[in-house]
Amino acid sequence: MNKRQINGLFVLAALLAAGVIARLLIGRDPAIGSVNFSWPESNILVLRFGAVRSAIVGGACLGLSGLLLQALLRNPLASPFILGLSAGAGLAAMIAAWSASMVAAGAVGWIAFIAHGADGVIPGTVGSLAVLILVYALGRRGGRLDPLTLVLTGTVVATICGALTLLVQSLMPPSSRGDSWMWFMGQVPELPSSGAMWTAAVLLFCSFIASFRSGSALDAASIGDDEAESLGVSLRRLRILLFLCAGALASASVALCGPIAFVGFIAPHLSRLLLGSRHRALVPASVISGAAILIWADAVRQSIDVGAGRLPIGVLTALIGGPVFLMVMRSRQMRTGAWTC
Amino acid sequence: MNKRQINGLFVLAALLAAGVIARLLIGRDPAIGSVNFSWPESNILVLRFGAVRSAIVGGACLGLSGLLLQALLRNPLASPFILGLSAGAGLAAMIAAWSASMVAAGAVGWIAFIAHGADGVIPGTVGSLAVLILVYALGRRGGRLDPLTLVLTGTVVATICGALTLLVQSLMPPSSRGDSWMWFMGQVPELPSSGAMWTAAVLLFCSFIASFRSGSALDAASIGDDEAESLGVSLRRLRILLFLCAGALASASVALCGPIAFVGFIAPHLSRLLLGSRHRALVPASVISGAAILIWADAVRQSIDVGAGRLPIGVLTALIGGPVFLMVMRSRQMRTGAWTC
Amino acid sequence: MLNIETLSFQYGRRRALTEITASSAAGNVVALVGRNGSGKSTLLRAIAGLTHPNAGNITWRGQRLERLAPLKRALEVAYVSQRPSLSIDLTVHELIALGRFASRSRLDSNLRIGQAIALMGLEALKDRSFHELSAGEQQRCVIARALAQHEENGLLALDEPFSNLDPGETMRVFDALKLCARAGALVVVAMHDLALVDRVAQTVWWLEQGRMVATGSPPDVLTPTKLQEIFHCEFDRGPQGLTLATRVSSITT
Amino acid sequence: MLNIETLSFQYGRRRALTEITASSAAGNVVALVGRNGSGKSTLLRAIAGLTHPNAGNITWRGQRLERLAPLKRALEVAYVSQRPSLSIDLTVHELIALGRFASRSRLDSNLRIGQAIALMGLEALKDRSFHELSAGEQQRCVIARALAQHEENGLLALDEPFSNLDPGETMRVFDALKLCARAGALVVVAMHDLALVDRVAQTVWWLEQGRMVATGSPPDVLTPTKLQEIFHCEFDRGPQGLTLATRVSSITT
Amino acid sequence: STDSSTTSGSSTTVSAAIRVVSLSPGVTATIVALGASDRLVGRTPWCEVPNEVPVVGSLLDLNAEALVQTHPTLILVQPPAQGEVIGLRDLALQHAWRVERFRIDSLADVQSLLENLPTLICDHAIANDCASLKERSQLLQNNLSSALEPIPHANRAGRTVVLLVSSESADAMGFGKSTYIGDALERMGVTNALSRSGYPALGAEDLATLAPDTVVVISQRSAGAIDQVHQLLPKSAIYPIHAPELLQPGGGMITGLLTLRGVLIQACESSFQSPLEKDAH
Ligand SMILES: Nc1ncnc2c1ncn2[C@@H]1O[C@H](COP(=O)(O)OP(=O)(O)OP(=O)(O)O)[C@@H](O)[C@H]1O
Ligand SMILES: Nc1ncnc2c1ncn2[C@@H]1O[C@H](COP(=O)(O)OP(=O)(O)OP(=O)(O)O)[C@@H](O)[C@H]1O
Ligand SMILES: [Mg+2]
Ligand SMILES: [Mg+2]
Repeated sequence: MNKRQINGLFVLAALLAAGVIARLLIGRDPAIGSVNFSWPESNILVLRFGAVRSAIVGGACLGLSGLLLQALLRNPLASPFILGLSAGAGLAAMIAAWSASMVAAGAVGWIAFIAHGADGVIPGTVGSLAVLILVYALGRRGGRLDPLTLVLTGTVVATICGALTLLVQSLMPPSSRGDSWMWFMGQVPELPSSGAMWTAAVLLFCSFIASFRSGSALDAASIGDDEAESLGVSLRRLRILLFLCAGALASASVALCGPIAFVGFIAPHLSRLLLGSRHRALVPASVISGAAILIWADAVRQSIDVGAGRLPIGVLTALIGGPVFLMVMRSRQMRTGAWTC
Repeated sequence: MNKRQINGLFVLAALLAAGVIARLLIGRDPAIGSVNFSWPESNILVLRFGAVRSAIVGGACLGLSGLLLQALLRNPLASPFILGLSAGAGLAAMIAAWSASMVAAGAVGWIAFIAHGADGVIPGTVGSLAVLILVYALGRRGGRLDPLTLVLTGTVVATICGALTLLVQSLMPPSSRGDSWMWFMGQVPELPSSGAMWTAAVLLFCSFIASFRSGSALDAASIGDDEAESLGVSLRRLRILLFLCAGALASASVALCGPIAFVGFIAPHLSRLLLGSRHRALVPASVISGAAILIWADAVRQSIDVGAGRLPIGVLTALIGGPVFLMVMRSRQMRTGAWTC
Repeated sequence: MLNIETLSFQYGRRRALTEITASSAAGNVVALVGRNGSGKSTLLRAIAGLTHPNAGNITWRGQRLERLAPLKRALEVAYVSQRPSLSIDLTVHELIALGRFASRSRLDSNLRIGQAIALMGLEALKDRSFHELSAGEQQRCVIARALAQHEENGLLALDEPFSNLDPGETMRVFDALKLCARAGALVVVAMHDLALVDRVAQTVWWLEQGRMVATGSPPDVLTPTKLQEIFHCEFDRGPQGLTLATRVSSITT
Repeated sequence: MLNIETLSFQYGRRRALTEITASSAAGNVVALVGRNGSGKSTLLRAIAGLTHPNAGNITWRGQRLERLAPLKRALEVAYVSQRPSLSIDLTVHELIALGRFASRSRLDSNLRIGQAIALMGLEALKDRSFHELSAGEQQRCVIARALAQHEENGLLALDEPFSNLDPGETMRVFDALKLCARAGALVVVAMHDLALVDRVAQTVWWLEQGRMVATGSPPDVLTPTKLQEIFHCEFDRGPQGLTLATRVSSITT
Repeated sequence: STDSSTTSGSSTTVSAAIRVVSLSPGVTATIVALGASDRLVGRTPWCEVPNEVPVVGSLLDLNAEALVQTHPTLILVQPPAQGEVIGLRDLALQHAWRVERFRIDSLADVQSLLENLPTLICDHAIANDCASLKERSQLLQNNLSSALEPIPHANRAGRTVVLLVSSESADAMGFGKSTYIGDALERMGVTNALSRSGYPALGAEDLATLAPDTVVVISQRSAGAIDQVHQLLPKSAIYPIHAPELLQPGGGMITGLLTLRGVLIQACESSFQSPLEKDAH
């Protein structure tokens, strides 16, 4: 790695560390809404550590997933949810909630089984895996994953899942409709389900290794299909690997944090602006910047109260990540005059 | 135009006509939910005609806007709302609703003015125009509109607007928060505000003329910037024109129908699959197919009742447009083996 | 009449052209030669009015092309880039028809498109998709587009139009360019095949590291000694004109 | 030893190669010539093991390359396409380093990358962004990448590597290819410059409309009469080897 | 584990032992109606309470830290939703919080909520607390019953529909049979024009086809929307009411029911006064 890349990684890591410290120190008196900075008592510390873990793992999953998808789909607009995974997870969760209300009304059998998972990660995982398989089946052309076909298929499947979610939602009593919107804002749970946490951590670890090792394959894949193949890259295998990793990471992050796609869109772009476009460096950079963005967003939302309690995390990721990205993008343009994606 | 293009336009026009007839004939007994087909009484006919007008104008605006944006941004994922226009409109609508609740609480002046527009098209239009200007200002590089910068800026601004919408929402009294969600489902109003209708129709007409006349400029713009310029295309002017038309159309459609972006994503792709990629043919085709998709979605939702009355229009556009698109995409792949976007 | 006066251009901070001065009357074929990276493409884009020079100026028939509106400029100059690209799916005929973008008259356009297709021998490929052609066939299409666009007495700026062409097609293109020049056009061609330059161009402009080091007729400029100095390979000037000599053959043996 | 047996290939329903049969031992430079669209690129991709032929087969040292895993294949054959592209922002050094993708040894790789850069004279451009180079400089980079990748006794398949190169660089590349061939490689080059073919290749494979119409040494295959017949332009075979004659000069006068 | 520094400033010390966090707006409204809001120490952003009670997030985005800091003893939730907060169960076990779930969909649910809540939230350590809460609950139940008493000559209101209209362009939502409003209409003896169950979305045409005699519009502010209903249903009697409480089934909706009852009585009387108009229809 060259100097620019190492410096960039350092900056990002420092930001992440500062974010962790901030998140651990910032507290708020829920009764009067005032913010304080101090080392908390142990029972509170546990919760803050829980949130830190969720943010790091969730953000890292999102950042890496976004990077892999942008490379796979060759589209700068790709984000973890372009393939419809979060929409699928949302749909499954909604179906679970709906069946829970059916169970209460006397339904039995498998509906009850799904409903039972409602407070766990099962429906989300099942939903996003189902979508993953569907998109994989539909997104191929001539037996191979084709970027354009895949990206269009994913978008369409995502929209269809979203529509079905609305459909299921309109079957539920209106008083419980409002709540479910909250789910779509995403969370950084202070009490992460240990199942989701472990799954995500393991998937993150494996995907990180796989993508870091595929770093130069990813670079090579950018020189055109024929030449990449002739360099020794098995595009078929690379694409399937990327697809599976990106999909698994997106599913894991959905199970852990709900749908916060924006982190996954912006972390790779930010890393690219800071470190250039070699994937060996981008893989760790996206992981770190994803975690950093999410933890800073969570830290900041501890210290803001506009009168309705904590804001949804999605609001903060957008309000922090968005302007930072726009600023970096503009400043780098000024400096180099050239920016390739 | 060649034979394929003319045939394609015919097919689309026939679909549109059939959709209009279906929409005029399909009725439903709201008390029990059963469907009937018949020529309605005059007071009902007026409403159905209103919906037909809304669907045709709104769908046409969306289809054309999506086509222009896909050409401008050179990205197959572009849709009318990629530039953040609907998010801006949503934000403005939310601010209007919020100020209305402030008015109710005794506030005065400009807040009251905005609030007054809460039901109409004013805040939506203001919001989307403000975003249009902002994205234009930020989306340039070296004084020119640059596709990549523009698409990234638009996405980020859209997300920020979405976040601000949630922020404003959480400032509102709890009881009035739920309402505004209804707006985000999109509508095909049977009693369209005549202001929104006329604005949209006039903008559609002007944009259609402008883009139809820019048809070959759009083709030429696809051969690379230098060569296009040397052919006589003023890329600067073309991009500004496209940007303004696409933005105005998206705003108009938001004012008329709320946010139904999917039609604008899928209509151009469907047209491209049917007619090839020359813009002279794609401009009318996208207009017609946008209108056809929206009117069919609206017609079908008259005849479906899953227990919650009329479904939101967004559900139907996705459930009809999505599978149709996937089918056409797969069948054309089978046939020609090659599909460039 | 093309007039270049102390033209300089830089990409960011990198200087690509330094105080270029040259001129040529219409009716000529001007060959732009020089080593890779010497600035031929940059100069050609400036000549076609597609960039704004950092200093100096270029005039064609007294007009500064980069200041003309694109539609007007397109009637004066046709340009073919070194790396043609096409992001949508067009047929050969449709692509060539784009050459008439700036023209008003429909009838005249169809005529010109037909002529260009015939001149480049593309009749058989007319309705095929551009993306399904071989590289040489694509190259001929973009040249045909420029020929369709180009008005009599206009300027034709072509950046290595012969790359990827077989010898027969090279001749065909050269004949077409000569024809244009005879009809009153000024043809500026960046190219590397010195044997061809020697046979066909009336004027040679020689660029070295962004500077114009020699201008004149081929026999004056392309002397074997100078070529040896620059390209480190030997050329002979025989009855056939310029030909590549030794070194290569020394290895072959 | 490269062995091609009754190879056929079609794009969809369009036939591009028809029952090609040819073979060549290692240590040779084989020039693939023929008119535009005659199937040179298609054949080269098949030779490099990048497509699955519709009928017949190709073996290199007894192996069917298209059936090898890409990582193994990369050790046997290096390929340069006619239209290099790069969608991310890499420096010249980074691009050339990609040539060592399939190799295991780090040390050896750095050596080979350095050699390739030196061989193509890219030292000065090493740290520049690939996208900011001129076309000829880019062409040299992709050739350097293939040279870095290529193992001794391997196969080098190059599709018109000389396009966009100046005469000096052409010589440089040719020398490099000769060197590879001498060291035991088989070099297959699609090219159009018949004068160069004549001087450098040991074997010529001549394709016409997807069929192999002649194979053999340059003097046998590239006879002026045959060339006249195919390319409609006259060649002379003098003491310097093959040179382009008349017609062109007839216009020049 | 009592820490006086985190005690809500405004809450008096009526019941230091009972600290309730409600994660359901319906339950919160019921507690408020019971006059027991002083023992609420945590709520969702959607809950409306007279005194200052900190927000501890919602079922789907819980602020566990705030929840811990409120030192609750009892947590009230309302399934079904997207599923419960992951880990809430464990946290509750760990801190020995009691978690109670309430389903609130029909009128019967509301009644059982009113019956069961007092015993849950009353403080046995304080004399009479339970008794007085129960008393108030009984009062509310009586109010509820009397709000739902059959209206004399209810059939004069004709076919009635209760609508929620949020804006001009969005579809209205109707209350069908076996919803809490539908139940209420039935108890009052009014004919619900929507003979189907559930909460159907009703477009303009649906309303025009339905052509009910009496329309009650629950709308907070949208004047344009009400105009539109008038325009669609020129022959119907239309009663806009301001009763956001009605949207939240629970103990808080009784005032809303009274408002509804008021306009329905008005509808019966006005149609009684002009029988000609009705005959003409
Ligand atoms: N992707 C494709 N789809 C369909 N036909 C193709 C495709 N690519 C090439 N062809 C056709 O196959 C034939 C051989 O093409 P090929 O590119 O191999 O020619 P070539 O000899 O390399 O020509 P050139 O000298 O122009 O590079 C041509 O007729 C061409 O039109
Ligand atoms: N986009 C760019 N940004 C920065 N430098 C550039 C850019 N394009 C070209 N250059 C540099 O400017 C110089 C001239 O480039 P130019 O493309 O004009 O050369 P050329 O004579 O056309 O070469 P070739 O024969 O290889 O086509 C070269 O040194 C090149 O590296
Ligand atoms: Mg050049
Ligand atoms: Mg070729």
